[in-house]
Amino acid sequence: MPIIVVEVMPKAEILDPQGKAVVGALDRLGKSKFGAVRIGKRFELTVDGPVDDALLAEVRELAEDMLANTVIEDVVSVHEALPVSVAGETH
Amino acid sequence: MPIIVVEVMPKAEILDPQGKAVVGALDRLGKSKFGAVRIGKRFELTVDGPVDDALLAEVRELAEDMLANTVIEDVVSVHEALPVSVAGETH
Amino acid sequence: MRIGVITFPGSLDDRDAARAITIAGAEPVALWHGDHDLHDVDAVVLPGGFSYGDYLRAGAIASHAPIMAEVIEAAGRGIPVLGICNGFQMLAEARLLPGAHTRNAHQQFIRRDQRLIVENATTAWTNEFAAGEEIVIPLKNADGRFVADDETITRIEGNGQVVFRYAGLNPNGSMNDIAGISNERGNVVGLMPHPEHATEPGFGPDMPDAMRSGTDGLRFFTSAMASLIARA
Amino acid sequence: MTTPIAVADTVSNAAATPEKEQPYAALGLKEDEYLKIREILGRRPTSGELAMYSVMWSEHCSYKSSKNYLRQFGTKVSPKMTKNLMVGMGENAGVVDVGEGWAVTFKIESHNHPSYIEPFQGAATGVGGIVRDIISMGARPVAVMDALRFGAIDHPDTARVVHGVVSGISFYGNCLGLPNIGGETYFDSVYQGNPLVNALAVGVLRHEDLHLANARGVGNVVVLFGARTGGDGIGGASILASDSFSAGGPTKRPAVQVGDPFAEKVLIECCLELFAKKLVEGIQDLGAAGISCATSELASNGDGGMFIELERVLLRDPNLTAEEILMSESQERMMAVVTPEKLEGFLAVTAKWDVETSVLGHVTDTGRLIINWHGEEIVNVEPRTVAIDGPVYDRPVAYPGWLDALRADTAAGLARPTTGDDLRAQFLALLGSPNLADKTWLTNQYDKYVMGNTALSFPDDGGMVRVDEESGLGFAVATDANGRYCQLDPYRGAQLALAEAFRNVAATGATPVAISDCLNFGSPENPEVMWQFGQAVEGLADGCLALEIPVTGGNVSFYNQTGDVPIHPTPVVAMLGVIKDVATRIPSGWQDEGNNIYLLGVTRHELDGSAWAGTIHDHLGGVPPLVDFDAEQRLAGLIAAGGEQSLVASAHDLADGGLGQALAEAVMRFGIGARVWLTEIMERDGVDAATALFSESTARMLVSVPREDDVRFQGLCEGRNYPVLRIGVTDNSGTLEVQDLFTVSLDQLRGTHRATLSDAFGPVIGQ
Ligand SMILES: Nc1ncnc2c1ncn2[C@@H]1O[C@H](COP(=O)(O)OP(=O)(O)O)[C@@H](O)[C@H]1O
Ligand SMILES: [Mg+2]
Repeated sequence: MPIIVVEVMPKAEILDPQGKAVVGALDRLGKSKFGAVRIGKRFELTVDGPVDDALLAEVRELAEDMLANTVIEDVVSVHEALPVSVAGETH
Repeated sequence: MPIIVVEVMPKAEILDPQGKAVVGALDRLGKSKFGAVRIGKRFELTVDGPVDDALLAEVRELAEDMLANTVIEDVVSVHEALPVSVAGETH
Repeated sequence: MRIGVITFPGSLDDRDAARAITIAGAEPVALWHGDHDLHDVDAVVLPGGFSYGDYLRAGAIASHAPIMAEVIEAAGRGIPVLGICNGFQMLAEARLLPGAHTRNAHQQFIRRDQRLIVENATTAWTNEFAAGEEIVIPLKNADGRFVADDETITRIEGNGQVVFRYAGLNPNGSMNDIAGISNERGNVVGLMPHPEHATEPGFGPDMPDAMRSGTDGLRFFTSAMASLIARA
Repeated sequence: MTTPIAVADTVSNAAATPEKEQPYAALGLKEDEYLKIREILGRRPTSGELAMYSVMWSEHCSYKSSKNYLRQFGTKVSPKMTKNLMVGMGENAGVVDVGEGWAVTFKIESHNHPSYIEPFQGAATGVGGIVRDIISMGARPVAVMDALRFGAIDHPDTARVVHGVVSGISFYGNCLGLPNIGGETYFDSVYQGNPLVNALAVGVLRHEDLHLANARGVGNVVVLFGARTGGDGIGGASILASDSFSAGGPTKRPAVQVGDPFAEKVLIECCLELFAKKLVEGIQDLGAAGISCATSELASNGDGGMFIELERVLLRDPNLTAEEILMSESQERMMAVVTPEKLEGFLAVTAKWDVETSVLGHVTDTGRLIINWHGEEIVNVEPRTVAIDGPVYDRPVAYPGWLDALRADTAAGLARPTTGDDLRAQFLALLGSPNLADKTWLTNQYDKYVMGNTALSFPDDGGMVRVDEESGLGFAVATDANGRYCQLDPYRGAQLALAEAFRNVAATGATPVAISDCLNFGSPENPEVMWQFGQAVEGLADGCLALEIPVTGGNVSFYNQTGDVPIHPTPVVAMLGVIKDVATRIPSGWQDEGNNIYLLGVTRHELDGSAWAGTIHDHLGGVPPLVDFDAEQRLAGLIAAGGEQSLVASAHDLADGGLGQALAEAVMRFGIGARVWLTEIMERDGVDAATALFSESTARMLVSVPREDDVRFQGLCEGRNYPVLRIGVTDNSGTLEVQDLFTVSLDQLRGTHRATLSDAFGPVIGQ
């Protein structure tokens, strides 16, 4: 069944304590090349029908409405998942 | 500065109560077309150098090692972020 | 007898663990996450709390702390190591114990006086209990749900590595009602409930006979002391 | 992108361009306030100065509408009230000497408005803010509490707010490692669009560890440490920024702040190590108005001058303008004054805890607070004019036109039940009503164990914490307020809150010694609200004088209203008590069967404004119960003595819901049943059964006494001349039997009590 992916990230100007903690941990591991880390959410919604523009628009609305807290988060992407074999690759 | 995105999802066989709660909420909204929802994490790592295969491999290792706990999670993707204008689109 | 308690940034129950060790009759030794030094302690406690806010995953960042290398080495030598709550999560993240922890099934932080069955009374931290004994230990966590793959579950059940099971109610959805486990050797034990909060009358869990009177947690520490004497 | 550096508004620029229009109104300043600023400075303010004055002269920071009233807390005092007060009102939190070289500091503060916009983060940062006040006194925070008011339990928006607020408090407090030891939770539609989230924190310190917020010692350095400064809570600054920040427009300003309890936990440990090593001269937390507040207050309370280089502030968002940095309310930051020779030691400690630190400037004797931005002077003010000598208003006051009619509409005409069945039904309706229902759904999410010193917490009447592990010395705290009573009579309502908090603390066996208060009201620009406020403050001040208990500090929250409709006046009183040895603490429920049950105090016809009138008849009107501080004091003394001599096995105060509710709670606490009779109450006090069960007369408590201590207990009551009646016996029946009227099983009591919140908000794990 097709999967729609919704990506939500904390707003840029909002403190992201999680990302901060990870940057600190990376620093301690000697990986200070990573200057900033932000941690958001990735939703996978399984749908039983075909994915078309109307459905994507509906999901985006849902995402703004319910999946994300738009006071502090942005919905950065709503798209159909690529077939697993591609998505799993590192490039 | 370039951003590397790491996507982590709970393993399929692990119960995802948060995802289940979202399905329940969707059902109550009359959106029962979504059969399953899983919630994972999306990391954005800002790097100051160029992104090449070696760096992506290093990040994948880091992801398996620390960003994800591979007992319960899979690293589903490690890739350079698309330019904002594209990533932000709904399709 | 000297039992170390490691403080990580975000450790909360470190002083409580030290107090419990004192009440049990041993000497608590404060250890610091950033050191590569266990100060020759005879046993180690990883206390509860929210190390690094548990922002990545509970215990994940702390499991990479410098002192964890020493803990892993010492555990290999067989010294008793106890991980309480966040400490249990760190031991799992550090792969000293199998499995992992996820968000509680009901998704809330929960604090309650929890009944437990002692399943294995032979480990370094449980030898003063009787197998099958029921005890009451306060529980408080948000990410306490123990999970592992089928093969791991079968293995730890078969080896007697399940040390505690929730009784009466599984408060977080842990697989097989598992509240605490040990490594194969039995010197490393981790559990979600907090034995250090059941060591002083008046400040422990409510018991049927009197308010706040539970002290079942004391025997965790006296067990470690007994096992150290037996080893010596 | 061009930086704002080049275009910052400097002092010399301000002097040269007196006519430049400034957006003072958009920053919340009135014209006369703006003109006052110009007069103080002898020129127009720079945009940085305007930023500082506008936030510091806001209602929230300047107390401009309330100051004239709050003075009473300082004038209506007796010598006894100040004797043990080490630090009184005006500092970050009051400090009370509790003996044995120990002191306790505590304060309650509101975070109402942010908690409506973003309940989780609003409530979380509310806890964070009050805890920093406690740290800044030199104390180790040891407990938190939360006094909450939500809209109607069945309103569609209430669950959102409740879930967010409770998980925010739970998240922040638990992660900080502070036990939550109590609070209150009420539901009323008057709070629908304006919930109240009042957070309280308590800290303990040795006398010699007391620290104050002042910048003394010329040449001492001023250090900012903790979280980086971001664009949090600076909505107004965008207006300033937009005229000084040309390229690219202002950055986006978040409406809410995100709390980082881990950062605060580390900050606590870091501060305590700094204190222990004596590396700090003065210290101030950064709360509302951020750096504007910290610099101006530290300077005003010290030698009067300070020099700051603002570009040294470590930023989370490099695009912030100077004005935004001055106004930012980013959480988890502190400012300290350090002698130069101790700076190295200071930095070593902050480095150990991974706490980012920057030296911003130093203390001067110029009498001016001077702030530079990349070498240019952007602020040059006398700090007092910002921090202390802000505007003060005598707002118009008007007796509410509706009040006489409301007070005339008493509960006397409401139908009262007479049969056992009707009494039983109403008793159960009250037990399951949202305000009297079990709050385990919330309190289950709070850690009460951490630190290992919690002697009492929910569901007992007050929270109690051990201070000294050797001697058992401890403190107790309870918070109370009844908005319904305050609506009927704000003077008496405030006194009722005081009396109830006093009684709740006394019920634990502790001796009440001091209060902090959080005064939640509607708009001060509404003369009726201002009248309510004046009445409440007067009532509180008079009550404190009568009890000889000082007000150590608190917080005023105005503008709590939905549209034009103000909330009920809600002055929350937090009472601190002291107990010599927490081992003698008294629980609120019956612990053993075969004990005698006594009712202390008299029951009057006092159903106006009661939970009974509200729940059964949806009625609010009349005159609230009498307050008798003398009786409250005698009752408290009696319980303290009874506790010390171990005569009372339990004590539970009577308040909302009256005797019926107290009986139910005493049974449910440990599952011990009871048989009670109302006949003697009815006879002695001349009341009917419904009044005996549901009246909310004050100065009453329900106690249980082991049989063998009966004679001594009665002697104690007689000796103190306190009205007492034996009204029942505890048993193992598993029921509450009110003789000749009704019987309810423990299961039904618990079922009714527990169902309400779980039906509304989700299951309670383990029930
Ligand atoms: N929001 C809350 N946080 C912590 N404890 C709470 C909260 N609400 C209620 N409680 C606790 O539940 C118990 C019952 O509350 P309440 O009926 O208001 O007490 P009382 O009538 O004695 O003032 C008390 O122990 C109180 O501290
Ligand atoms: Mg009470």
